[in-house]
Amino acid sequence: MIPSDYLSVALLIAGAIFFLAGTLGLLRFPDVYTRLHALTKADNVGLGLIVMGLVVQAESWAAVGKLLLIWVLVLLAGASVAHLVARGALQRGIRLWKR
Amino acid sequence: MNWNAWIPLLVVASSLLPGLVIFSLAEERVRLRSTLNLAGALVKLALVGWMLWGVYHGRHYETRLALLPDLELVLRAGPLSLLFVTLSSVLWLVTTVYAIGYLEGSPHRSRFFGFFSLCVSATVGVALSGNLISFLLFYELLTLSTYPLIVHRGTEVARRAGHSYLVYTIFGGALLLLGTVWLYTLTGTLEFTPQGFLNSLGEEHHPALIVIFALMIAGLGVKAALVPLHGWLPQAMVAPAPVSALLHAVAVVKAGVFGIVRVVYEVFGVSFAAELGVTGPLAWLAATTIIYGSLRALFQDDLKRRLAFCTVSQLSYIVLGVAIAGPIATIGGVVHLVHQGLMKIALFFCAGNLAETLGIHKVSEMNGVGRRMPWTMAAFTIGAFGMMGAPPIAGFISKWYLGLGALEAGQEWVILVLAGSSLLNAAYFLPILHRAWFQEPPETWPEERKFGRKETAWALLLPPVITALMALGAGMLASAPFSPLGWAQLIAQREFYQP
Amino acid sequence: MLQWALDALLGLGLLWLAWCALMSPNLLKAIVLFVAFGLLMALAWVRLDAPDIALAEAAIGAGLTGALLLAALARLRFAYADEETVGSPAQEEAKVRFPQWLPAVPLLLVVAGLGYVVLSLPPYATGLSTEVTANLESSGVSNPVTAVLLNFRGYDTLLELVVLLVALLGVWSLDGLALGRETAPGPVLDTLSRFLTPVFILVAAYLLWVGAHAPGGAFQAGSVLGAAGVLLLLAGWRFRAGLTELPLRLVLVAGPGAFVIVALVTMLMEGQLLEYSPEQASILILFLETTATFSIGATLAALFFGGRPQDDKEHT
Amino acid sequence: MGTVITKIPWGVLLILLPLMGGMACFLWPRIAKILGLVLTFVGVLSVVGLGWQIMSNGVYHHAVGGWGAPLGINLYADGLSLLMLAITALVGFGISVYSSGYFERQHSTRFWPLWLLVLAALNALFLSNDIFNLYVTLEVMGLAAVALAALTGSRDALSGAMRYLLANLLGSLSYLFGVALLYHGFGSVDITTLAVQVKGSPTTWAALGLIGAGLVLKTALFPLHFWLPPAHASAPAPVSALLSALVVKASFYILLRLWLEIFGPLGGDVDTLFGVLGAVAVLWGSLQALRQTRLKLLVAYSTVAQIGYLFLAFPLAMSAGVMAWNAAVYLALSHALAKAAMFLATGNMLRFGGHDRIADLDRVVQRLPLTATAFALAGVSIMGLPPSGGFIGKWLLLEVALAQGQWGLVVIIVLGGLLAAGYVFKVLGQAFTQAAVMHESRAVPASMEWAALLLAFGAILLGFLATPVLSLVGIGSPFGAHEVMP
Amino acid sequence: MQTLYLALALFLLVNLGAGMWRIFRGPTAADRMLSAQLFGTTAVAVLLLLAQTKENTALLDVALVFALLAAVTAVAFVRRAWTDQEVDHDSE
Amino acid sequence: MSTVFLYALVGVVLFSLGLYALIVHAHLLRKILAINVMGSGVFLVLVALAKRTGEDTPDPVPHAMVITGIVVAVSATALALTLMLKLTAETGNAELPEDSRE
Repeated sequence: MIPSDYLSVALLIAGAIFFLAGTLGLLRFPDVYTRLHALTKADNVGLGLIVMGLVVQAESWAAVGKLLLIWVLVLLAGASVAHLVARGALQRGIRLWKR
Repeated sequence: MNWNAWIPLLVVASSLLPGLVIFSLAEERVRLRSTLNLAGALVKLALVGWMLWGVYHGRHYETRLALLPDLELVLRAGPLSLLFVTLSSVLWLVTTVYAIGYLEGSPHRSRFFGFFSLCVSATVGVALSGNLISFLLFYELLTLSTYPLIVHRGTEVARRAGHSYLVYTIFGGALLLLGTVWLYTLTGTLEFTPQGFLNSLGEEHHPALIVIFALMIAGLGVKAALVPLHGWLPQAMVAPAPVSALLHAVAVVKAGVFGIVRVVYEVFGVSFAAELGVTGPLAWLAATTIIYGSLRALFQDDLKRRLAFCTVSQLSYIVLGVAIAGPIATIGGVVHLVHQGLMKIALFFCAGNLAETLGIHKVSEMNGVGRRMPWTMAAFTIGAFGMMGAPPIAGFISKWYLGLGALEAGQEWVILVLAGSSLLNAAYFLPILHRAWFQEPPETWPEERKFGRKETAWALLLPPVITALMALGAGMLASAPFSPLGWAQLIAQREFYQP
Repeated sequence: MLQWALDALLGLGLLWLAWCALMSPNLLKAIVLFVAFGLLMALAWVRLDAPDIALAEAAIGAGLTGALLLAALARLRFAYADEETVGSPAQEEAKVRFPQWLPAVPLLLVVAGLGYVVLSLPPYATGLSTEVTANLESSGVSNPVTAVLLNFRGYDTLLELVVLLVALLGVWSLDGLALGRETAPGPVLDTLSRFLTPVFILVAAYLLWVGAHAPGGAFQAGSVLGAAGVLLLLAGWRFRAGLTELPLRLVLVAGPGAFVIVALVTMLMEGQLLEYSPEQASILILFLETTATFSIGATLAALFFGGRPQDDKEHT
Repeated sequence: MGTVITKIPWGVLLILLPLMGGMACFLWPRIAKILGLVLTFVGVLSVVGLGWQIMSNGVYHHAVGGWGAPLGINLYADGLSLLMLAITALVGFGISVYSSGYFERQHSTRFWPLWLLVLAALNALFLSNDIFNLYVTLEVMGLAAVALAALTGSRDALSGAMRYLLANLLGSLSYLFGVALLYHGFGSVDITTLAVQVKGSPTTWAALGLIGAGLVLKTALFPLHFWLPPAHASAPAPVSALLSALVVKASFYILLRLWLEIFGPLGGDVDTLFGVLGAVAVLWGSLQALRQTRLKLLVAYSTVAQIGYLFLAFPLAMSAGVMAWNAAVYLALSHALAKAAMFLATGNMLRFGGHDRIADLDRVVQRLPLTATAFALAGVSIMGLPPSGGFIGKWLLLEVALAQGQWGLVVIIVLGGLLAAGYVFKVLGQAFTQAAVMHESRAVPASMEWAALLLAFGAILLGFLATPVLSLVGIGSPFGAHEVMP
Repeated sequence: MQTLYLALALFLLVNLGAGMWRIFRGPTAADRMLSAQLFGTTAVAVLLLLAQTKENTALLDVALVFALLAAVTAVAFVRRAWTDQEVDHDSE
Repeated sequence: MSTVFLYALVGVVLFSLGLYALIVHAHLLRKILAINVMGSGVFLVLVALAKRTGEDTPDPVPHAMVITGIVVAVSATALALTLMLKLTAETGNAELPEDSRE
């Protein structure tokens, strides 16, 4: 293993942990809005970290570009969908969770 | 180009093509339709005459068209076919004239005459068929073209009659088909041959052949109205009189009987059939039908129904003649094919005239009708006496040969049947004649139509008179060269005496 | 070992998802599970070294079919007089006509029989791969799947484009459908679609181009294009009426049409249907793929839209 | 002259022309009707041209893409394919003529493209020698047929079409699974190659089961016929004719072809199963037809029965070979003509009277003599009465059955004919009553009456063409060469 | 490294299985959709890892298409399939 | 057992699962889903067995077939869904009427 591999491993594992957290959040949080929050963490940060981990390994700039594009797209989709779902939920009168 | 090869086909086409044209004619084109009909009938008659002359002088007329790779549609003019062809083409002409008069002004005439022509084409085809598959083809075509004629009136009764006709004949057709195919798988040929083509088959096939014979007789027996397959015939009396005449004298029943003649003589061969032991039961069946039909006729008040049961009975004379399996009985049976046709058609024309002119449908209404319609009843009387077997009318000749044949074959019991049936014939015809000639006429007839000074329309009057005269002539001139009897003798000769 | 575990997990996941999707009493849940099933299928294709299919599955199987099903569900609810009847468990149980285990018994036998048959196949078989490799040189492309699709078995592909067209004709001949309720798009969706559409088009072009030598090709590109259309439709975009007439139809038949014309021309020049001369093969294939991409994209979007465009206009 | 005709690639044109025509009809709906009529007529000419080629040069081969099997797809036509193409062209032309009068405005613009594409798919199917290619053609044909069946958008049509679609898709998938097994077992999808390679093995049997089940479902053999009556009865008349006369035959053709080339030589008892199912289908379909009160359903159930006849050839072919297959082909051809005529005639009655309740048809049948004649002539062929194509088919079948002493089948064949007579005359009996027209009637264009009548005449004429037709079917000896036709 | 990629892919798959629970549990349609969204993202991640194991850059294209289309299904849901009726079910 | 056969078996089971669901469910949307699952099963068998070449690159012919199959499947699904919707609009019920025979 060369040094860049260590970085990559760390990033990848961190990403996986964010995914785990996202899943846990999805399972454990009490209502749609809070679950949305958890989900976007997995989307944005989890995938972001994994992409970074792979960028370190990437062999060509094209691959790097693709990886980043993928991340950006997922970010965009995630954000928009989260927005749409939240807005839809509010419009449809789904109540916020109160302790 | 050998024209002789096309004449049998032309005979069939001479009624088929006018028929197809007639279908497309408008209802009101009476003259064109009648012209077509009569022209067709005359052309046919001329062609048949040509063939008669030719065959008599040893010419050969045969049409062959491929139907299946190793089976052909064969139309051939032999003595037996010509006998039947002549009968049907002569009677078609007469019946056409009669029908034109009878149906004047009634609806759906184009349809009627179209199917009428088809029906005759099919009959001629049946007569000329040179092998079993061609026979089957025209036999089924006959079924299909008669059905519309039976239901022509369109009433509920007519529909039921048509239904019953179909049930019987389609079923019969299926049995015949089965027998035919089976035979074909055994022999690989279906060509009608004098003295049959089955002799060469080994013993092991005999049980199968007996079953095939039974299948074919059952299939043909439906149209030949053998008891117990006769149920449709009296019902079919609802059809217009020309149709009844055609059904009874020319086309349908005759096709059935003719088929039996063909099967016994030219498929199995008389001697082979006797060897198989199938002619005995057939004779008994015929005898039963003769007696049963006569007995039933005795108790019918409806004139046409009485005549219908008479037909059932008379047809079986032919079957009987065939089944006795001797040369002289054969002559009697075959000649009766013609004689019964002439007499019965006269009788039906008369019945039609009575119904059409005076509205008489029942025997009990016939008091004194002889004075109102002397010509018609004279024809009727000739027909009736002929049926009874009185000399010198045609029926006598048939019965004479049948009786002689039975004696020759050592089957004396047949004489008893013939005598009994003649007595019964007398028992149901003589009261009619007595009523017609010797009872006082009623004040008014049920439904009278006036035809000026004539007793009825020419077109209605001539056919019965002509056919009755023909019946008389066939009896009196029986020994003339072209008489039915002469042909019947020719046929019997071929069957029994030629190598 | 890890490989094995991954495959086993994928396989089991596929079965489990399929079972749940098919047996879920709630229709929406069933569809969502089915979409998830499609995603896993794409992973399975990757594991089976079939990236071309994975691409197609990702675009069509998981993406478009999901959108189609969801839109249909929405319209279904709209069509129902009584919304409560949609997929409520009580209803579902009442509708079972015979004991549910009854068909299961013969089907278990089918599974056992087919399973045995599959296992009885020899572990090594080259199929036609040697022939494909041998002729790849003269096929005009270096991606073997594209070579098979557009050259060796191009005739199948021609007919397959016709299948798409037929489906669209069928959908259009059934008249437009009520759209169901639709909320206003909102600025976010609007922006999203504006931003994503060029990306979609770029990706489609890229896939089309790359298909000659790497996974990708007309179907994948076409589906991506179709997905772009779907997104635009969802965002409330509509074409001008004039464009939905002949121009739209021209685009729809461009793929199969070009294919037929090429088939005819090649037959006249080379003697056999779709026989390309090796020099022209690659350019012909690129031409066919380009037209096919447009057609596939337009057809998929039109299928999602439902009725014939002008019909729909009359309804709203 | 002859050389020009033999040089034109008719087989390929049979596929490409209707394909282009379908697209052109879609692009320019205004010319759809004319284009459809012209192209279906050209289709007839092309089949004649192809027939000329095949008769002078022997079987037709065309390696699509120039690759040849097993890598590429081969087109192939022998006598059997030629006859199927010919009947498709003839019936197709009849349907086109009929449709030009039947469909109006909107339905017309929707009908023609789909119809031409079905025609292209049918031709492609009969010309294909590649089992995967057959799958694709089946799908084109199936989806287009479903769309056509649903064309009127009525409730019955929609539910019939839906059932049809599901059955179709299920059949296709089952077939495709079989194709997958054959490919992976023997490394090819070319029928000729497979015929050499395939050996009896679990793979083969499973493929036979899957392919057989799929095609039997598409052919609607009892007990998998459940989808047929609703779909065929609720479609527009020309579509019903198309479905019953041609589409059902297409899957039967594939089954026959694969059986002849691949599965049949391996033996097995599947043929007996087909025979039994066929027999039950004949009886069940006929009895159901007799029971119907609506004409279109009656005709549809009659199709179920007549399909049964086709399958009776399988058990008989084991020892009779050519003869039994000839019978099946003849029955298929004459059924195509007769059933198309029957459905078209039914369509006329339905249009004229506004309903198809058999009990009330008396007011309709007698007013449409040409249509009634068409129905009657078609009925003659369906019943198997002489002279008709149906008669020849049944004769050959009976001959084979009797020669082998298969009494059960003999009884079934005869009984089926009797029952057919029952349901045909149930309708025709209405033609002669004297009822007056009670309600508004709608005029039936002459083209519609004549299309039905001419197809029915065709079915009758086929009864006289057995020798040429049977010698045509022998080209390339699709049924094996052990018995040469004289 | 290969082992790590595979292990992570496996881990993410298991993670995915756990997330499935939300699809079943609901309770609202939105929840189901969200888990499908997570599903999609995870699948992208798994694909990226698999691409690395196979050293096949073409798999990145698959991931790219995934990422592109992730939005389409979700938008279809929000715009079309999401009906009002679930208001009262959202009580946990 | 190699992964080839694992996936092929999964394909077989998917096919049967779909068939089972197709039979027991009355709701048309479920029937359509079932058909799709069956299709995926067949595709899986086709592609899994294509990997038996013994080399890195699998047999491309089944891959092309499956791509064709996927397009056919999506076309059929779209048509089926539209038909289902029209039928539902007509009958108010997304199931096939029991039997339209009279």
